[in-house]
Amino acid sequence: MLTPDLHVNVGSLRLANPVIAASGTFGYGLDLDDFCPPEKLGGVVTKGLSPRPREGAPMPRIAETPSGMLNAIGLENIGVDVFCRDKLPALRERRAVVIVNVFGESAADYVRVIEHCESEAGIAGYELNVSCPNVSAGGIQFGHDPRTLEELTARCRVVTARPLWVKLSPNAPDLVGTARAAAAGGADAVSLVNTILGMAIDPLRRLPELARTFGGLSGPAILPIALRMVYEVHLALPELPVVGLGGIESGLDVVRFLLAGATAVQVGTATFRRPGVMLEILAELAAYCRDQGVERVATLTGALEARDA
Amino acid sequence: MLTPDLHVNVGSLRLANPVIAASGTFGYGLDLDDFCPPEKLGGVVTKGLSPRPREGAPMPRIAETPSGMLNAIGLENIGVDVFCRDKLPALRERRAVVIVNVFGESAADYVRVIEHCESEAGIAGYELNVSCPNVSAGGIQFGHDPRTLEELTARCRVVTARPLWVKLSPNAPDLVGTARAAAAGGADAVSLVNTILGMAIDPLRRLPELARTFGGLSGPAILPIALRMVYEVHLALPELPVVGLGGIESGLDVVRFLLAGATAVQVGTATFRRPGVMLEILAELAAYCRDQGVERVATLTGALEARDA
Amino acid sequence: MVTRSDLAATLAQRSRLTPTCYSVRFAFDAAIPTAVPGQFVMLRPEQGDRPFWGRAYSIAGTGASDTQPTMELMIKTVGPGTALWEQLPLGTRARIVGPLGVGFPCLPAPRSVALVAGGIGLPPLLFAAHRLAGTDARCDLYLGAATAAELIEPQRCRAAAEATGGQLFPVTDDGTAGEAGLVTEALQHRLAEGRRYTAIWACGPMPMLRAATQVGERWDVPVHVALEERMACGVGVCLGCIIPTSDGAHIRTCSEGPVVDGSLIDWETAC
Amino acid sequence: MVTRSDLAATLAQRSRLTPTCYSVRFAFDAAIPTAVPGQFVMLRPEQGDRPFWGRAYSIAGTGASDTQPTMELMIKTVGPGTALWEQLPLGTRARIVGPLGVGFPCLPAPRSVALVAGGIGLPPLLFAAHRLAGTDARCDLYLGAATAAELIEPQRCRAAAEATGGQLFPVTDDGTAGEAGLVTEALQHRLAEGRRYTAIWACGPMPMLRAATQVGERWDVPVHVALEERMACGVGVCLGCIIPTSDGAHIRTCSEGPVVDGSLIDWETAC
Ligand SMILES: Cc1cc2nc3c(=O)[nH]c(=O)nc-3n(C[C@H](O)[C@H](O)[C@H](O)COP(=O)(O)OP(=O)(O)OC[C@H]3O[C@@H](n4cnc5c(N)ncnc54)[C@H](O)[C@@H]3O)c2cc1C
Ligand SMILES: Cc1cc2nc3c(=O)[nH]c(=O)nc-3n(C[C@H](O)[C@H](O)[C@H](O)COP(=O)(O)OP(=O)(O)OC[C@H]3O[C@@H](n4cnc5c(N)ncnc54)[C@H](O)[C@@H]3O)c2cc1C
Ligand SMILES: Cc1cc2nc3c(=O)[nH]c(=O)nc-3n(C[C@H](O)[C@H](O)[C@H](O)COP(=O)(O)O)c2cc1C
Ligand SMILES: Cc1cc2nc3c(=O)[nH]c(=O)nc-3n(C[C@H](O)[C@H](O)[C@H](O)COP(=O)(O)O)c2cc1C
Ligand code: FES
Ligand code: FES
Repeated sequence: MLTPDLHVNVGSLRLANPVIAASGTFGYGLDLDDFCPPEKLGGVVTKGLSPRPREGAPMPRIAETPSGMLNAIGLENIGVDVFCRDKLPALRERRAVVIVNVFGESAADYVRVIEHCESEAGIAGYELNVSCPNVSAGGIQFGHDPRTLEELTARCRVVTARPLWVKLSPNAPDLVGTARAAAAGGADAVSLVNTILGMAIDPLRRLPELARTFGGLSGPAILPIALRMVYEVHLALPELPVVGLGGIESGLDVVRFLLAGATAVQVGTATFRRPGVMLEILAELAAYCRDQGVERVATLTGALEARDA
Repeated sequence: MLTPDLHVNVGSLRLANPVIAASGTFGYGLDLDDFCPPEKLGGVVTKGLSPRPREGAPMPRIAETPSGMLNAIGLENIGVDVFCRDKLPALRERRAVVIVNVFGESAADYVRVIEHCESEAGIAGYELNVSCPNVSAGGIQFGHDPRTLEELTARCRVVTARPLWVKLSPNAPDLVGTARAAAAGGADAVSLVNTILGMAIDPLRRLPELARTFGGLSGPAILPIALRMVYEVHLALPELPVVGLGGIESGLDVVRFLLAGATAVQVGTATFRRPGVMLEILAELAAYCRDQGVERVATLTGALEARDA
Repeated sequence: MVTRSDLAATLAQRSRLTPTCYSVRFAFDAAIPTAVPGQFVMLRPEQGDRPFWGRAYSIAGTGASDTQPTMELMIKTVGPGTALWEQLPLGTRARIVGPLGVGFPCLPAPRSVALVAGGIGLPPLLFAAHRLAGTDARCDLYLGAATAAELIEPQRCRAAAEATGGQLFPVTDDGTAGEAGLVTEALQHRLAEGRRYTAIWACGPMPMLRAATQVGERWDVPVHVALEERMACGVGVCLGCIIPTSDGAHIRTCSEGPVVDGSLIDWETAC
Repeated sequence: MVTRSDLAATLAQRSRLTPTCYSVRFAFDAAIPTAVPGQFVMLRPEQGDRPFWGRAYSIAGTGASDTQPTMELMIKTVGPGTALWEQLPLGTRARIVGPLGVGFPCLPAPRSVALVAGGIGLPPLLFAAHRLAGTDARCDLYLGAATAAELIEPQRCRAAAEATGGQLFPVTDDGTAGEAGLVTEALQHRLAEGRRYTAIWACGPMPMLRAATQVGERWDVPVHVALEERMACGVGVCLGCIIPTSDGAHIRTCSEGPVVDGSLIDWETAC
């Protein structure tokens, strides 16, 4: 067998392979160049960008948990201007597939980030992070109320022709409802999942381990939950491309998400433990395809067999 | 310092210590007698009992996950009659604090189990497992809709004066709403959490690992999520006693749940890896109290300090 | 009352058996309860929880080195859990829960027993041969493998069988050593030749156990088989390890088994 | 371009330093990039994910045994991650990511440098003394500990300092060895007595680093400190390890540090 064809199409976006670096775990694309050059990946999602730079949350921001971690970074970022000025040119030169992760405290914030990016070449698409509180709507998360989410998506949709992904929150009361809302608002794909709300406590100091009390759980601990959610959304909305993530750390994990219905995947926390992990994952994925006689990785999407039982 | 006072009161129920064996992980109370005699524990919750014996789900029923596991046992059990006839007498003789975990496919089923138990001495209370599909309501889980849950709780409440706990589902769209509904229906306490819906896939055979496709995730992986839920419910309903569980495997984990607001805790999956783990947990809890100068373990409930930030 | 325990032990010795199998010996910190051949343990490293569950292994033998009790296990590498003890250095600390489940009916000792081992099914049968060496039982050991290189310790097996006055019958699927064919076919041939047993004890893959049960039925010899099923707890409380029985019910492999009368199993559904 | 790597290594040697500290030496499968004193590595066992993150350790020295490159780390047991390598047997496989972060400004070598070590802050400074031994730099090593038994390898430290033409000044809080008091007070005394340095390099608890920075300011000597903060990634992408700077911004300890000019830190908030 020849080398397997790893390319996938997420809607209209063609990726050389299905492994994308997840937002907030790969810096602005070149921070881990010595371990994992971004152009070798299917794509890289930037750290979430807001209209202006943000300081982020107070320390401590991270806590370790069994097979996972909590974070409350508070969306620290350099702002979209500085990104476009200082980071994007090098990524463009490297022909990396760059997806800008966008967030804001109001719909106008989201639109502003996208509009700023629209004048730049070398951005392949946008991913809306809707897990932050919507300040204008009184702090309710954009991602929890389907109506608010559809509106937000629609407002972003009109300002760009580039691929628009919405990254869903696993904490939403109605996951499929939010996925449907994203699609109705014009999203080309949904990414799921973002982190799951959790908490850690230091029993000796009797304090929450994070300054913000709550944090988002990521890593292998959440994989079974994320996989179930990808499966549920794919089952309910088979036409909507899903980018699956949550705890992926091996080529077999990628296959699991593809079989559950994902078209592509993202790798987040695994990079913290092994900064070059995505290259290993790609090698494992290719080996799986060779061993199993899979000529085109795209054929794995949704190819889960049914249990007789 | 003398030996710390480990007793706690869950509503009107006095327990010698806060460590209870969780339903479905300790058999019918005496199965692990050689590792962990039930009378040494705060209490033991039985495997979920239905009016009649149940065969349970087809195999495979269990799958391993990072720092956790999935199960879809399908509520196999010997039925309430056989339990009362064959298991209860020995437990009674041992003076174990027995809490009967109850479930059914209709409200009448729940009531039937409780009514059967009411004629028996040696049952300290009931825990309603509301994570199973309500057949009369078209398969929706009892635990997901606050109204249905309040009704179910109220119907059980009228047939017993014994302590009545409701075990909440972490998959419910509105956790605090279900806790409030349980309280409104007359529950003396809520237990949280039951398992989180998840899924595992065998990438080589392209099959779900469980015959039933989905399963419930338990073990240390879910601890940060469970802890957050206990904290949220305690914050919203400070008068409602909470029995906390999900991934507990050490004395310090117990302290974490108590600080978050739990009055007592249950230990489930940890018993699978170390059948005597609850005795070790009790020793660790006592050591913590001695080291930290905690005279009464009950004072730890909700005693989390606020972060300045 | 059952006596099972959860004990700390140290990986003390390791040796290769075949290209896919190896043997490990653990030294315990404290005394271990007496084990019956066919009983198993749940083994996991003291550190960490990957894999999350312990793994079930039949006890291949017990002994003592210096003042410490020891236990031998034989492991075939098939996944992450079984690969572990091939990689971890000697001195690695382990937790071992056991002995667990129901073993072979050694008391009273059968007069003459056919021990039928398919591949990594050998350990409980080797243990049985050693245990029965002190009794009047004669043990023939049928040692099956796919190919010559995968036959586990034929010399040691021969010695164990001969110590009971019995014989070793090596069998390989491809005929590269001993008889060619399935191990249950070899048993069938000996019976057809007139050899007689009062018991057949078998351990190996499910289809082999079914075949052994059928041979026993044909020759009217009681068959006990040691079953395998995925296990979370090994101690009877998770209900994850069930195998269907011919009466339409099911048993927990870890508690009503792993050794059961082969005629009780619903082989159609179980295989 | 930065050269960092993620390498497999084997725990090859271990020795006790003090009742709470021990030293480990890892042998690498492949060549490791050259490290600057003050740089660190993220260390974790190859098997399992408890603890989940690697743990940060300053490089105490590099070398070679047989044909394999080696690295020494010194570890103080404070929790599960640091306890690990005290328990795991020699031969245990590890993953080591590094060398990471910014080290001490060794090039050009300072003329005379005060190396100020508080407790387990020693490793990067011992490495620095060794590295500077080939240059004109004179290194005085201020070795602080709570009590005599906790002084880490005073003989070895003395030899390292003397190899550069410098001196060892042992200091204990309780006066059971060397001078009594804080290690930064000893530095202050030497300066007051007329000893002069062109650089002060410090590693230890935050309050000690602040004190060292203040001493440097008083005597107009540039101070570099090696910071510590909880780290998930160690490579600059999680933003979990920030420390506030005096200009109201913050740095990532793992990437802009761990070694920084002490005057840049907002000590009020950081301590
Ligand atoms: C009572 C009992 C005694 C056993 N004795 C031995 C022994 O002496 N030596 C030995 O090498 N193995 C023995 N096994 C089998 C051994 O437990 C499994 O091979 C092991 O659990 C696989 O773990 P893994 O992580 O390597 O592979 P996994 O990745 O867990 O599984 C690899 C493959 O093996 C299958 N499998 C998983 N668990 C079991 C299991 N418990 N039994 C059978 N198949 C399984 C899986 O479905 C999968 O196809 C015994 C099992 C039982 C139940
Ligand atoms: C750049 C750098 C270099 C270091 N060099 C060394 C070294 O050479 N030798 C050595 O023994 N230790 C060193 N440390 C500290 C070491 O990383 C921590 O002690 C270790 O992470 C604690 O892990 P644990 O699981 O044992 O304890 P945990 O249970 O994680 O923590 C125990 C206590 O230590 C605190 N802590 C956790 N992580 C850190 C940290 N990274 N730095 C400081 N305190 C922490 C926690 O808040 C807690 O109070 C270094 C840290 C950094 C950042
Ligand atoms: C430290 C950290 C920072 C993150 N920052 C962002 C972010 O800025 N925007 C976003 O959409 N997701 C962010 N995420 C979520 C991840 O992209 C990802 O959805 C989540 O971690 C689950 O995947 P994983 O288990 O592979 O990490 C962050 C995650 C971590 C751990
Ligand atoms: C194998 C298994 C069977 C279970 N059966 C029941 C049950 O019958 N009734 C019930 O209320 N909960 C049942 N549970 C849920 C546990 O009681 C507990 O809520 C859950 O596992 C989380 O706690 P843990 O992480 O400590 O296991 C079961 C859990 C497992 C793993
Ligand atoms: S393995 Fe848990 S009941 Fe058998
Ligand atoms: S430890 Fe991750 S950015 Fe510094």
